[in-house]
Amino acid sequence: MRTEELTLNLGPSHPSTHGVCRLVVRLDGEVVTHVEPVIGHLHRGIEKMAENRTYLQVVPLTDRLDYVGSMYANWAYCRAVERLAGIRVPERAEYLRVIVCELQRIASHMMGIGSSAADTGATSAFLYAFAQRDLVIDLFEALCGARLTYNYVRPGGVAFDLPEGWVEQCRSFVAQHPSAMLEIDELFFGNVIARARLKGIGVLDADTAVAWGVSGPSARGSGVDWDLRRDDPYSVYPRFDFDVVVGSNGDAYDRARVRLWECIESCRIIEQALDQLEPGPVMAEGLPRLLAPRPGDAYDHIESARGSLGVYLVSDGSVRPYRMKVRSPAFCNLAVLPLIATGHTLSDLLVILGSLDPVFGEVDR
Amino acid sequence: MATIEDIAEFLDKAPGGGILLTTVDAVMNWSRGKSLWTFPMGTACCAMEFIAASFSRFDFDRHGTIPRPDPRHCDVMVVAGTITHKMAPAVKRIYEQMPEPKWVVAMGNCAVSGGIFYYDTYSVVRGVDEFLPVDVYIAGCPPRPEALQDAILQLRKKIASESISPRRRRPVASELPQPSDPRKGDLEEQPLARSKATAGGPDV
Amino acid sequence: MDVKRARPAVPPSVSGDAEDRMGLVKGAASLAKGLGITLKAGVSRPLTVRYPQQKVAVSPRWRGPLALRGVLGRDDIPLLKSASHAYNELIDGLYRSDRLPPCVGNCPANVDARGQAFLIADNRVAEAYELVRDRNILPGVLGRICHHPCETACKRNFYDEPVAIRPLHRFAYEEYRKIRHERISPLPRTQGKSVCVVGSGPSGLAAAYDLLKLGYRVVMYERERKPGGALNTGVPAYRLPRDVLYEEIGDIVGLGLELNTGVEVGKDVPLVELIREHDAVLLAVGLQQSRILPIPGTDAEGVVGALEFLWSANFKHEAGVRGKRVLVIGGGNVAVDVARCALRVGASEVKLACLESESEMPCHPWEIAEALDEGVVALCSLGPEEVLVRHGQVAGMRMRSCLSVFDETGRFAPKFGDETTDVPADVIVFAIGQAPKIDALVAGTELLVSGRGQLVVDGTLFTTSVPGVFACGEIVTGPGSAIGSIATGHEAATSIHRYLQGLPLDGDRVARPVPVYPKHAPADITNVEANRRRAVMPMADPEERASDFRQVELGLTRQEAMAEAMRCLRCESEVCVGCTFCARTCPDYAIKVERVDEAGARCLTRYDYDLSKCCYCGLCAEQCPTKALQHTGQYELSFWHRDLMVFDKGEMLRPPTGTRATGRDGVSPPGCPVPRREEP
Amino acid sequence: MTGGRAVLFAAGLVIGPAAFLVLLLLVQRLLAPRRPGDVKQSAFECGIPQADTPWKPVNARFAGIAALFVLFDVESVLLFAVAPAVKGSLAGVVEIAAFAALLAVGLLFAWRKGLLTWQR
Amino acid sequence: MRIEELRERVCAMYPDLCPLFSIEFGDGSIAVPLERVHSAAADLKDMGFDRLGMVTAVDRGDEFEIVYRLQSRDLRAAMFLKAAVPKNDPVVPSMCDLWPAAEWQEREVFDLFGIVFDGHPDLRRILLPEDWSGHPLRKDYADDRIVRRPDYI
Amino acid sequence: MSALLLGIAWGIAAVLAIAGGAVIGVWWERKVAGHIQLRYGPLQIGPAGSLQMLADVPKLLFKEDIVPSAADKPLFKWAPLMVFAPVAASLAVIPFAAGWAPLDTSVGVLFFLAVPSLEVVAILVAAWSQRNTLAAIGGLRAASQMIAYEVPRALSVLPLVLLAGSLRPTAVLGAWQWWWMPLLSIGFIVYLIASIAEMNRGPFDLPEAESELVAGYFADYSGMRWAIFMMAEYGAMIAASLFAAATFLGGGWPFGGALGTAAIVLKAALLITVIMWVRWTFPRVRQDQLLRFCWTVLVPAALVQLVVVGVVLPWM
Repeated sequence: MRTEELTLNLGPSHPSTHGVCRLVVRLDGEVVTHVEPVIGHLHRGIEKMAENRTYLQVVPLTDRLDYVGSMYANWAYCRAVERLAGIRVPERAEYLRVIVCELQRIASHMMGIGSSAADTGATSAFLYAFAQRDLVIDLFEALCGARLTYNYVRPGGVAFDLPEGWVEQCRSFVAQHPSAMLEIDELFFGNVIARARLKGIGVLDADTAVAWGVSGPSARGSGVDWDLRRDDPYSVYPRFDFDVVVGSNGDAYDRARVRLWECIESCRIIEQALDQLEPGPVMAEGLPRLLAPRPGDAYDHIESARGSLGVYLVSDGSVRPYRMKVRSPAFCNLAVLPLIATGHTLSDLLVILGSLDPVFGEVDR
Repeated sequence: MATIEDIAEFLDKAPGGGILLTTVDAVMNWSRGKSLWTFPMGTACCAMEFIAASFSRFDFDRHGTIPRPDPRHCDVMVVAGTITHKMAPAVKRIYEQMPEPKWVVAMGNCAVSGGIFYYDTYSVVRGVDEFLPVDVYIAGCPPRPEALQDAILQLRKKIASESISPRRRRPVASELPQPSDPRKGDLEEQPLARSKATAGGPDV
Repeated sequence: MDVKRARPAVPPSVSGDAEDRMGLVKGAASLAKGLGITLKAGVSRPLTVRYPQQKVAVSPRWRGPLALRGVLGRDDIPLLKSASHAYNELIDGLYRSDRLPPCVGNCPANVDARGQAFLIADNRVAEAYELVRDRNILPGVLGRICHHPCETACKRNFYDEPVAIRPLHRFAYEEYRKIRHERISPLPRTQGKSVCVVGSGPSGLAAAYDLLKLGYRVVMYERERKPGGALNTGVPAYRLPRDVLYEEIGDIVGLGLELNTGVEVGKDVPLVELIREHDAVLLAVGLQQSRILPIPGTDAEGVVGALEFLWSANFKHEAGVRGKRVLVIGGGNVAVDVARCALRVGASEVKLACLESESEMPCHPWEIAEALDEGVVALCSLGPEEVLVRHGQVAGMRMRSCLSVFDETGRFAPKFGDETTDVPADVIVFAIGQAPKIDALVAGTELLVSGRGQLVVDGTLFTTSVPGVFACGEIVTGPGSAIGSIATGHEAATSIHRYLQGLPLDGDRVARPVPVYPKHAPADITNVEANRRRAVMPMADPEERASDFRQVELGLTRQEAMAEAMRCLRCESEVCVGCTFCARTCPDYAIKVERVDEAGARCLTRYDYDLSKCCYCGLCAEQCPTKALQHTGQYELSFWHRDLMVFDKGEMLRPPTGTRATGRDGVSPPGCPVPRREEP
Repeated sequence: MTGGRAVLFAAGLVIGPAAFLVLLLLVQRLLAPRRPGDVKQSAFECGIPQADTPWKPVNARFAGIAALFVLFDVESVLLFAVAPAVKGSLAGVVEIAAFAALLAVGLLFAWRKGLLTWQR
Repeated sequence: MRIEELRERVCAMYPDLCPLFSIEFGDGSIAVPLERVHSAAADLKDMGFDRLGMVTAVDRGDEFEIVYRLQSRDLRAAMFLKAAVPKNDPVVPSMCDLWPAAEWQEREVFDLFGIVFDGHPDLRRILLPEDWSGHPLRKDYADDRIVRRPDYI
Repeated sequence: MSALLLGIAWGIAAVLAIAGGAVIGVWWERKVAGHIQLRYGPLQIGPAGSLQMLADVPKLLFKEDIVPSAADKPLFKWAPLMVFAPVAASLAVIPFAAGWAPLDTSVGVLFFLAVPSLEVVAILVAAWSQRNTLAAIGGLRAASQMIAYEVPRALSVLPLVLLAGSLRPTAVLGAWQWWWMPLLSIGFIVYLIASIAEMNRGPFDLPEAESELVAGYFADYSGMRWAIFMMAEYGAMIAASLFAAATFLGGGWPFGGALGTAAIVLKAALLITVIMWVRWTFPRVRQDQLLRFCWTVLVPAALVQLVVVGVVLPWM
């Protein structure tokens, strides 16, 4: 029987596109023959806005890039500024940055794993993961008074020192988190339906991942053993003992499960960091309110929950950046979607999108 | 067939009809207020808080408020997040596809006025009220889920003033300035109100 | 959820089992396990916060919408006006609550510079003067010579340039002297006791003033014919015209001080007699002896101490250096004073040699800059080794290069290199420090003196080994600043008062707070408007001024001074002064501030805060120097109308507690009339 | 209840609910506001004008399974007809077993033929 | 790999461009003429730079500067490759044939700067709507929709 | 004619029962889902939010009814009724008490299995008539899924008929012995799974998969018409559970009389809770997996059950 292909829009307002992505899908029955992500629905021009704001005023903007992991953009930006202005960050501030960013990794991965589960219909697993995320958010709120947009990491250090009792609160969270993770692992990843839904779906091999610039858990799920925390060590990461979690099949299951185990690794890092934490200043001394770095350009990157998040800053010597560019991992990861989703069914398409864990604030900037 | 407005008008005049109308209104407004199903028009950060609002910690289901992804089944559109010029037509379209009666909650400053993205940017719509009739505005960047909860309660109050009969509909807060006026929010467009204000004096 | 399990290690493969499909049994088991987990959750207690019964506790750091504590024109700034023990407590309280203005905190005597600026800006100059005089006994004098640690700590350093606090002292004095006769009258003597102060230096005067205000009879003895102590003998006249000094001390005499000049205690009057005569004695004699290094050749003619040199330069305008080459040894302020004086008394060439490198010199940078302007040559990183003597007359100095002055721990331990240089000079002035000379003074008393000739004094209570005898000033602290001496004078006066009242000296005495302020880096002021800049102190022409003892700094006009006083940010007062720094730092431009700057009508006219643009980043509140702008703990913020989201001044002054920013009806902001609604 | 009465009764079972629902819809028509519009009456597709119409021949991959269904359903209906009659009789059980075995073989055949695997 | 080592290797490859290799803020960067940018990139890829981290451009006023950030997992090194692009005819060879990662990034640069990538398989706007006019990240971009923020510090 | 009137009366009674059941069911589902997800579910209206649906239903009644302009209007308008009517009808053959069912017909079991199958046509009509791509895909999914699961569902009921020797539900109930429960456990599980798939509930809710098709086959339905779909879904759940309670689980056993009816309802409620529990625990299966599961697991399992019963039958 002669059949025709069907064109379908998923998004920009769709419960599983993780934001405002529009997928133009061509379907042959249920099978996706062609998919084109149409992005930019959340393009807010942050790079342009940064050109008219002082270096300090840009920090709140970076909060809103990757709104699931605001700390990363804060940190990447601050590292670029520090590189540009030659600021030395106090050690305690570096530890605090590591701690909050690993907590942020947990929070972000909870969102990623949870939405992976929700994409396949397991909403309860999403809520359990989100309950864990809520605990992290509580920690962040106690730390800097905001739930999502922290503005915590600043050029030269961090905005506040830890409040009283925070370390204990953090320790108790870290102590219970792995067991909660194992429960989610049993509930979702061990489930026969979830395995059937995720395994062998959206296979991305290691070479393609590298060639397409895929980074983070999405690449590690394909067996690309590359983690900036270990391979381009920054901050105080070399002082911690942790494993880089690597998958082998490169399918949606591995990508999602890499995230799960990364959370447990993050707990290890946080515990070590809390042990090594020593009193001291949290902000570089003698930092002027208005930074005016010498002309030049600097790039620095960190391993965010989505991959290598870089900020490229060009200074013309004035108090405002001449140009800011965010190398967003979600953007690069998303580019590979048409490659790995074609040939799967419509249901799998959304699972694959979810397994890449894009955040459109960062994709579109 | 006469429209319900005509019938309502007739009833309003008829003896005892007023009581009937009041009863129907009460039932209608009560049921609408207690069963506000939301369409999550979540685009950015606020969407996270919207999700948090319906999840374990805040659980909006307690209020009978549940998110539905299909606009056809929803009463309230919660615009949570930045609306760009590229996104605006979709938002408008979805709003128009919602069945009457429908309300709009602008959640977070991006939806209210563009918020942090008000100045210097070329692609952000400065407030969803530029193309949608917003009923409740929530301040915050992003607002806490409690603020959304508060908005739902405010919306209930607003709904409570509606009626089947057009004559019985009470305008809400009519003494407040209308949106068509130059908005107070656009500070720089207002002339300097106080002539004595420091213009050339030393600006501390 | 609280079960602690052994930390799982990374699995060998995150992919799990090798085969993609589970068997029927394993699959069914996994399903059952899943059902078990959800059942467990289903019967456990929900995490939901029951609202509003259980409100969410927000963090104390919660960045809610902004509120103002107070505003200019409505709320006044407290003036720190008190002269005794209570003042210390006040300062301590402010310090503990983290509200001590940095200028006050950084000043050794805690002079209320903030209050001064407030009063001057309000055109209440005489009050400003008296406020300053409460803690800074000679504002006119200190307004010329103080090294102003207040300005160093001034918060405006973060934004542009510090407020000119010292020139404002001086301006206040200039204005005050015009009306001094109206305001000076002897203070009532309410206590029947008398106190004797030996020495009329700044510390002695400060103590005397405090005691006079407390109602004691105060008798002061001064060795020189004119009062002022080191201010009189040591400070060059180009920095401090003597008539100013005498006039200000005259004011204190006018308040009831009995001043006896030309009387040297220990020689003319024995100290024992004073102790017998008075209920308490305060020794504020300062340091009178210059230190000279124990190196070869210092006994040659032409080697002088700094104090002697300054004394003769100040009083004789002649120090025997006319046409000669002068080499000053030392890098402190005294050395710079000597160098500049030497120029003025006719030295043909003045060189300044010090151990430290240029950046490490202990003198104030502006002093050395002015000296260099005038033609002084600075030779840095050189240590004196030997005075070269020719025919018993100084011919020069052999200097050895100095590699470093301080060791790793910051102790003074100079390391010298091998190179030496000979600096030719006719006169060598040692300005490397002073020592006390109190042998004659203490003769016949039971006062203990240490082996190095120093009086034994308690550093916090200022008592000596004899009850009723107190000491203050440089004799206690060692060489230091005038304002530091004044601080000890106030403390000593407190001690004397408590001693005379029979109170325990250490009882509830408050430790002087030592606030630590973050170091500031020079702010970039290239783009700052002119009206935010510091008033520039007019200076005499360097060419001209180097030749005589005229004043170098010329003082501010009234207009300049008032404008400068307005620049003060009233730090930590919790009163919004409309500095607009919040508006400037806001990334969203959500704040609009306007202020009327007329004398007498100085107030904040407008403070608009646009809640709908605010991104709650908290930068504004961090920036607020007065801490008037604070985040509230409010988080329920929904409105029926967007216009209601702009909070004006009245709304900004709502109490910063509670969880509702909105008003009674829930939709209009506080202060807004509640819209009437017809009842059905 | 048998025969025609049952049929009538069953018809009533359909008519009754239908009537009730029609009543509900009428009430809705009366009470609910109606403001039709072009956009409102267009199909919902995530906020974008519909890209394509589904009213065209699309690939329905379950066609083979549908054929299988018809086969099996007819057979199971036959089984139902036989089932009540076999109570206690060994012959009936054997008949049923043979039938079921046939079904199973048929299923196995279809399975082996790949009819049950999803064609990508 | 240390950055000096990297510099030596690059200099060995391009002796004439060696002076254009600069080390700034701890990062190596080489500026090449526009016509050589593709061959340089290919050579660097052969050298081991297997990842194209970022493609972006900077509006330097009279010309654009196109910036590639190359990363290498094996060499453990990263460097910039830059080239000046004339503003009146901004055409740059596409790197899609070397690194597919360039595809979206070049589309983004095209969208926001208007730099045309020669050889790109699908050069369309990516972030902005198709009917947008102008390229917003150019310094001279004018749009009356922009509300300018009052410019003071 | 009286039979017709009686039928109408029963039909209305059934629809009211279904509506009531749906009201309670939706509330109960929200509570179950809530507690599984560590939250409360409805809480405000009535004790523990039990009257929440009293607000939801009038709200839907006061909601605008949208008819897409491109849709096939008559089909669009009538599809909800077509979905609902079979469900209401199927309720009539369930023996609520020993020996009594509203429609006690000799082909009751077949009636119960056959009539709801009409739903698939109605859903297909609803999905197709909207001219909405998402709905159309949902409709196609529903059709394939529902007809496929028809087979195991029928086969799993067959052993009952074999054991009871009658197609009359009351007779089945009458013949029921407690040892049927262990004997028919496989068949019961197959019946349950197939019924869940028939009523398009998780983990087989592909036709209305929220995360894929937004709303599935009723994408463009609003207000009351959509509510009717929901009611039909809950009605199907209630009917299937009641049937299972009344046949597989022995009806009123161990009670009799009114208590027996209560026991049936209780057992059905328990089954409904289990269905909800399953729905909120598991991920959704994919279309091909769904069908493969049907043919490779459920149908053979049902056949195995048949063989088991066949082996036992002669010894009765």
